[in-house]
Amino acid sequence: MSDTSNRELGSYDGPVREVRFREALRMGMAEEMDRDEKVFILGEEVGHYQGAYKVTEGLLERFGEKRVIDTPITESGFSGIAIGAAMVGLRPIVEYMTWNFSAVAFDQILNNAAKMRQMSGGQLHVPVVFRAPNGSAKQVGSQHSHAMEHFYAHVPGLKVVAPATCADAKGMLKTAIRDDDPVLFMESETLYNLKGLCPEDTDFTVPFGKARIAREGSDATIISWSRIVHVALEAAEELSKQGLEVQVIDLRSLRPLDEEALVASVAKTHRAVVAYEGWPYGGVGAEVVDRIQRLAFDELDAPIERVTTLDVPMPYNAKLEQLVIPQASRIVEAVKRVAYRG
Amino acid sequence: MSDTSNRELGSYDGPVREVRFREALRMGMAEEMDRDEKVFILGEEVGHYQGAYKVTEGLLERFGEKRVIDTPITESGFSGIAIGAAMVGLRPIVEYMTWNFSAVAFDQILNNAAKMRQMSGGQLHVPVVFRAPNGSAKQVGSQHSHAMEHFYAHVPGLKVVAPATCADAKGMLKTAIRDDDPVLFMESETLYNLKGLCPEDTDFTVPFGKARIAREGSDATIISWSRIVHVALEAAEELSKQGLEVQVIDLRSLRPLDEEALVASVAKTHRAVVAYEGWPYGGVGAEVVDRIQRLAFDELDAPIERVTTLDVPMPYNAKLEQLVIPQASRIVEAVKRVAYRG
Amino acid sequence: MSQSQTSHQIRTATPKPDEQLELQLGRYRAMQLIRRFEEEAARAYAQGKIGGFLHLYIGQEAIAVGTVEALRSDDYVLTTYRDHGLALARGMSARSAMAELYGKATGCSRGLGGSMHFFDVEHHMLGGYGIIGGHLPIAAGTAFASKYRGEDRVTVVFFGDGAASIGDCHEAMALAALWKLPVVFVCENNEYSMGTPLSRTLAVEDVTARAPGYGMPSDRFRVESVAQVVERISVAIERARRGEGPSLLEMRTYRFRGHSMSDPGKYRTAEEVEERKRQDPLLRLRDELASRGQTSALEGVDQSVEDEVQDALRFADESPEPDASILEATTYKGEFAR
Amino acid sequence: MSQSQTSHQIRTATPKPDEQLELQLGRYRAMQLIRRFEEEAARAYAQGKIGGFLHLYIGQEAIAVGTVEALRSDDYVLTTYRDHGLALARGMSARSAMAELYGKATGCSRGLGGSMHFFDVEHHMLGGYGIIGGHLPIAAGTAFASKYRGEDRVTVVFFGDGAASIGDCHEAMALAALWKLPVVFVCENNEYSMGTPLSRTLAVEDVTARAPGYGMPSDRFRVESVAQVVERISVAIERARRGEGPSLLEMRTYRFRGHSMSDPGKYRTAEEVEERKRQDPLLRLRDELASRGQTSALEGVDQSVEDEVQDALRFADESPEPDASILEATTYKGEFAR
Ligand SMILES: Cc1ncc(C[n+]2csc(CCOP(=O)(O)OP(=O)(O)O)c2C)c(N)n1
Ligand SMILES: Cc1ncc(C[n+]2csc(CCOP(=O)(O)OP(=O)(O)O)c2C)c(N)n1
Ligand SMILES: [Mg+2]
Ligand SMILES: [Mg+2]
Repeated sequence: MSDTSNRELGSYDGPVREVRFREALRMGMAEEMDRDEKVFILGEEVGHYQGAYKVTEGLLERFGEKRVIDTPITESGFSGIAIGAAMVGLRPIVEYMTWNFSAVAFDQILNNAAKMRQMSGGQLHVPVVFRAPNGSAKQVGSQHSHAMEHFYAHVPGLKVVAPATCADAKGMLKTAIRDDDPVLFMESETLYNLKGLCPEDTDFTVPFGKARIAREGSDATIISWSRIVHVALEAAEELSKQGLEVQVIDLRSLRPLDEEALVASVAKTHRAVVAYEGWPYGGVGAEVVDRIQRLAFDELDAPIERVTTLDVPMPYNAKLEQLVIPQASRIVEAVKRVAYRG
Repeated sequence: MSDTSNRELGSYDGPVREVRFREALRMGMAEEMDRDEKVFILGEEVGHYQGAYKVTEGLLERFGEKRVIDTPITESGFSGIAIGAAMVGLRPIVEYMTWNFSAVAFDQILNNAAKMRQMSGGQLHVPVVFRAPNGSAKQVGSQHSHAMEHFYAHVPGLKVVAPATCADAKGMLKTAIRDDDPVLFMESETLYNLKGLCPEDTDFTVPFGKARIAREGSDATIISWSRIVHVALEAAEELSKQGLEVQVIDLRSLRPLDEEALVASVAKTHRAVVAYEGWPYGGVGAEVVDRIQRLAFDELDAPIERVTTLDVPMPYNAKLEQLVIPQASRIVEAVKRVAYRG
Repeated sequence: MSQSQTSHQIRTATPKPDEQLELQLGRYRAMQLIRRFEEEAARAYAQGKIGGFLHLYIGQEAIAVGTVEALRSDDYVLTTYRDHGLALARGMSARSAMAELYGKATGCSRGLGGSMHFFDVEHHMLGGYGIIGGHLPIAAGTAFASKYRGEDRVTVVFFGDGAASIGDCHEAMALAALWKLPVVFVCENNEYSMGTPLSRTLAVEDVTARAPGYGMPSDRFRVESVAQVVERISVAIERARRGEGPSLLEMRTYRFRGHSMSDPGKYRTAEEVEERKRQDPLLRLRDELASRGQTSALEGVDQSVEDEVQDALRFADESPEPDASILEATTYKGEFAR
Repeated sequence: MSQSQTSHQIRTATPKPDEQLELQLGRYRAMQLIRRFEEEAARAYAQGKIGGFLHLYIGQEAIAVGTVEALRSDDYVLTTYRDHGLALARGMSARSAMAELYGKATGCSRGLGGSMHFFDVEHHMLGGYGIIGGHLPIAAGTAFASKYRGEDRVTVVFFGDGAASIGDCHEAMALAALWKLPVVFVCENNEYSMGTPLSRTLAVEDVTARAPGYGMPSDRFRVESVAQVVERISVAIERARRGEGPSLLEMRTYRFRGHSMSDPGKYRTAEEVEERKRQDPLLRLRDELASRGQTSALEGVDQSVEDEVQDALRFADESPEPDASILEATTYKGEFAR
């Protein structure tokens, strides 16, 4: 059993505090708001209600109505407002109640956030962060369970990140806020209560484009991000009992993608499984497969497998929902298959 | 040099007529409208203006205002209306002026068209066709040049097709109209003038999920769809001169995807290049790569390569635009690389 | 209606005293069924038998019951995720409704939809939708189909005050008005969009102020009774049925519970809630009937509702879960498209 | 403004006769520059020097020119793909504009944007947008930023009659009104959305009928002259500048050319177009100035415009194409994110 908690802090060795994931996010936002007047938050219920999932709790009281803004239900409208405000120098953080609701703002993200720098020949840029819980929650049905990174990571002009740990939640959110391009930040309702150590340093940031090794191992690689990293670690424990030591890579930054980490791992293990929430057709998972087969073709001893959400709309029924969402057991089986231990 | 025109008709041997791609589509719609009162068309400028790209020319005169309906600019609204009408038994054909504008209707397609059957536990279904030109046109800039199949093929509940020939344009559109689930039909502005032979039989349909072999060859496989099939055939000619005979697969049906055709081809050629419009990250192309590496791992003698639109928003400048869009020359190079002839 | 200036007419002739009593008892029963159904659902939720979101309609029952009374049985209705009331009023069995909440195969959506996605095609209840505003174009579409077919069916669609600002709400109304579609848009204004009061969502706290911009007639009132809802909405329904186009109604109401089960409702004072509860249309109708000597009739109704709800709970509990084989079959007809 | 009931006031004091003449000649020049620029652009398009879409503003010039006159130089303006007129009026050089149409590196958007995406940050012209309605929230956003910063900058955003039905138009107005953002929404109603007349897009052929629903003041008029546009829009601009919130203006105008270069314009009769051309604000101003003895001044202006346009054409022709190295650099700042 490897010690995963140290791995969460990387090379950071300053003071830390144990927090929950939602607090780590809040710390990240509050620190950046302290640092920079131009940073503000808008979204449904982020203020008076303290956030639908309490991520923004206390921020209205601390920063006032000017900087913590409750919006009507107008995702397209307030996304556009954030983009416009960012174009002329502010640094908005948009909270969607969940990423599902960004579907009505899809055009704003695709055609304005991602294109502004290019359309203007580089005159303008859009330092905006869109953040929200993503993927499955618990029995919220098919319209509320989308893993939206698979739509957005496709689009040049956007950056897409999906942390799995408290340290990354804070560090990557700060990086996102400081970034001069639009960043889509994917959280998870089922991670918000996760506890972990979080750097207290207000200049602690985590760079994009660098994957994190969540567990060492040389028999196979599991590539994952966000909530499923924890499921992958669970699977790794089980596999270890069965005699297979797998390396677990927490991708955390989906665009930019850390090809080098993928290649380095597969060069060592020669076998890979990509495990995440989202439908099997295309998406980030297929991209990871392509990078590996293209950049480490000669290293591969088995086809790469993917463990994904099943290819159906999410059912409400609890058992079917669990069947549809990736589970540790499915990851275990996939790893055994690529290791020819099936 | 292989005869590609016969390949376009498949096993059909009835009467044919030489038409342009846009007429083939029009024939398909008109025949289905003749056959079934429930079929109607709605979209911007489809009626009095005769269609922004003249695909619906003459249909208003023939079928009247009840069945050929000009809409205000409200893609989300009229997509929803089509979905609602389909739920209670009509069979609408929605024409977007281009697929780009479906971005404002993304939620309707994702959350209503694709989910209705499931949310209602199978009580309802949505026999609607969404069709439009897709991908690059000529110098229309970054907001008007999206290859939207990469977003939609990800979604279970939808079918996505993208024909390259006049026969398929007609045959697949008729299949789409008769299908009981939502079908997204991808055309191309730069294909509308293409001439080809088209079956006159009003019951000629082309099933989904079956790829078409557009050219025979055994040295490598090029997989493509829509407009780029023609670019791939051009590349194949050039490669033939250089001593490489490639098989060109016209995928035409993106979801459902014809895995068997992919595997069969790669089992023969052992090398594959996927060429299409759309950004490199994820999408249909990455899915094709994944299916091949997973289902034909042992057949592959080289990494699969992709020739895509470059990973940037589409520039207006003509030369840069051509640089960004997949060209025959880039396909030629990619094939030579996978054949280790680079 | 503000624009058409026609006086309110009751759809049917005024019933005789006895019939009137029967009618009122029926209305009471319909409201009471929703109330008790949801109270038990809340309890089952607390016991972990129901998961996900559960948005209760308690306090708003008169709207669904009155609307259904004013409609023909073949008319279409659609609503938001706050859909139990409309489904039950429309005739969905409590069994089928409760089984859906329990995620069972016998549920109205076979356990796939849950609380937010009640569908009952037999009763022309065309759903329960989770995306704010997204179902308004759908409703315009079912109305479009009626018109296309030359039928005189009407569609009634409900939405919350929070939905009034979203794009699809505007597009649906603009298109319905332009094409004179037989649809009635009903805003159930319960003063809050989750924790946000009207004052923070609407520049003009009157959704019907939009109607003239679309050339639609409108009506706006505080909901007091089923009878009043029947009377007021009938004008719009009959207008739509005559082919004269859509209307916009704003019914001012109140939800007695939180937005969903996870909402502690801190944004409202206890006094405010208590004050509104005193105006509860269900309570008022009960009092009225009691004062007209119907106490034992009421008790009979209460008992039969109780039996029905308990039966539904039992049924839901005992019903089987859906089988995995349902998943692909509800994604596509025929062969699966991968 | 229909709601605020204030009488129209001119922004500056009435100029003296000489100044008045200068002003009018300046207005004439600004309109004539747009007109001649676009006529030459149309010709270059026919010669294949310009590609893609080219939407001409010819006939509508008075709106951009009048609006810019009424604005402060640091105010923000945004518009649709029909953006040449606003860009030139705002001070973008004809060289930079023409070079953009030619797709050259010296163009305002370095040849990446083309006709639909004119941007000129120096002049606070924040774009040219291709998606109907999509730029209205963006404009509300720039106005939001002004308010956030406590600046008294105003944003003016233009949109077509065809955009009035789309969701983003509604959301932008609803939010701007709720938050009292300093933005002026200007509908350039040129009677057609591509080939579709108003009667087939709007149930109520008066976009300002929407304003009361948002609690916004509005104004609506047929555009006759630059002076009139200045006078009417100044009321809304000053209102926004005072922090009193947004307004909605509908300026009734006409485009003399097709929707874009590929549009033969069959949906309008030659008579209708001719009749409108007789009311051309540019022509009328020219006639007025001529009748006031300004013929030679006009000729001077015409010649200087001609020189400027010819110079722009030459400049565009001779300018280099952008290098491929620009592509990644305009996708992300710093390292490319793949
Ligand atoms: C597009 C979208 N954004 C956000 C949500 C999350 N959400 C669900 S209900 C709700 C409040 C809706 O309030 P209202 O329309 O007044 O209806 P009520 O719940 O009061 O019946 C919100 C914000 C959603 N479902 N859809
Ligand atoms: C969302 C969207 N749908 C469709 C189009 C295609 N389109 C471009 S311009 C236009 C007509 C717009 O008319 P109007 O708003 O009146 O502006 P005008 O061209 O008359 O200035 C249409 C349909 C688009 N650009 N965006
Ligand atoms: Mg409400
Ligand atoms: Mg117009």
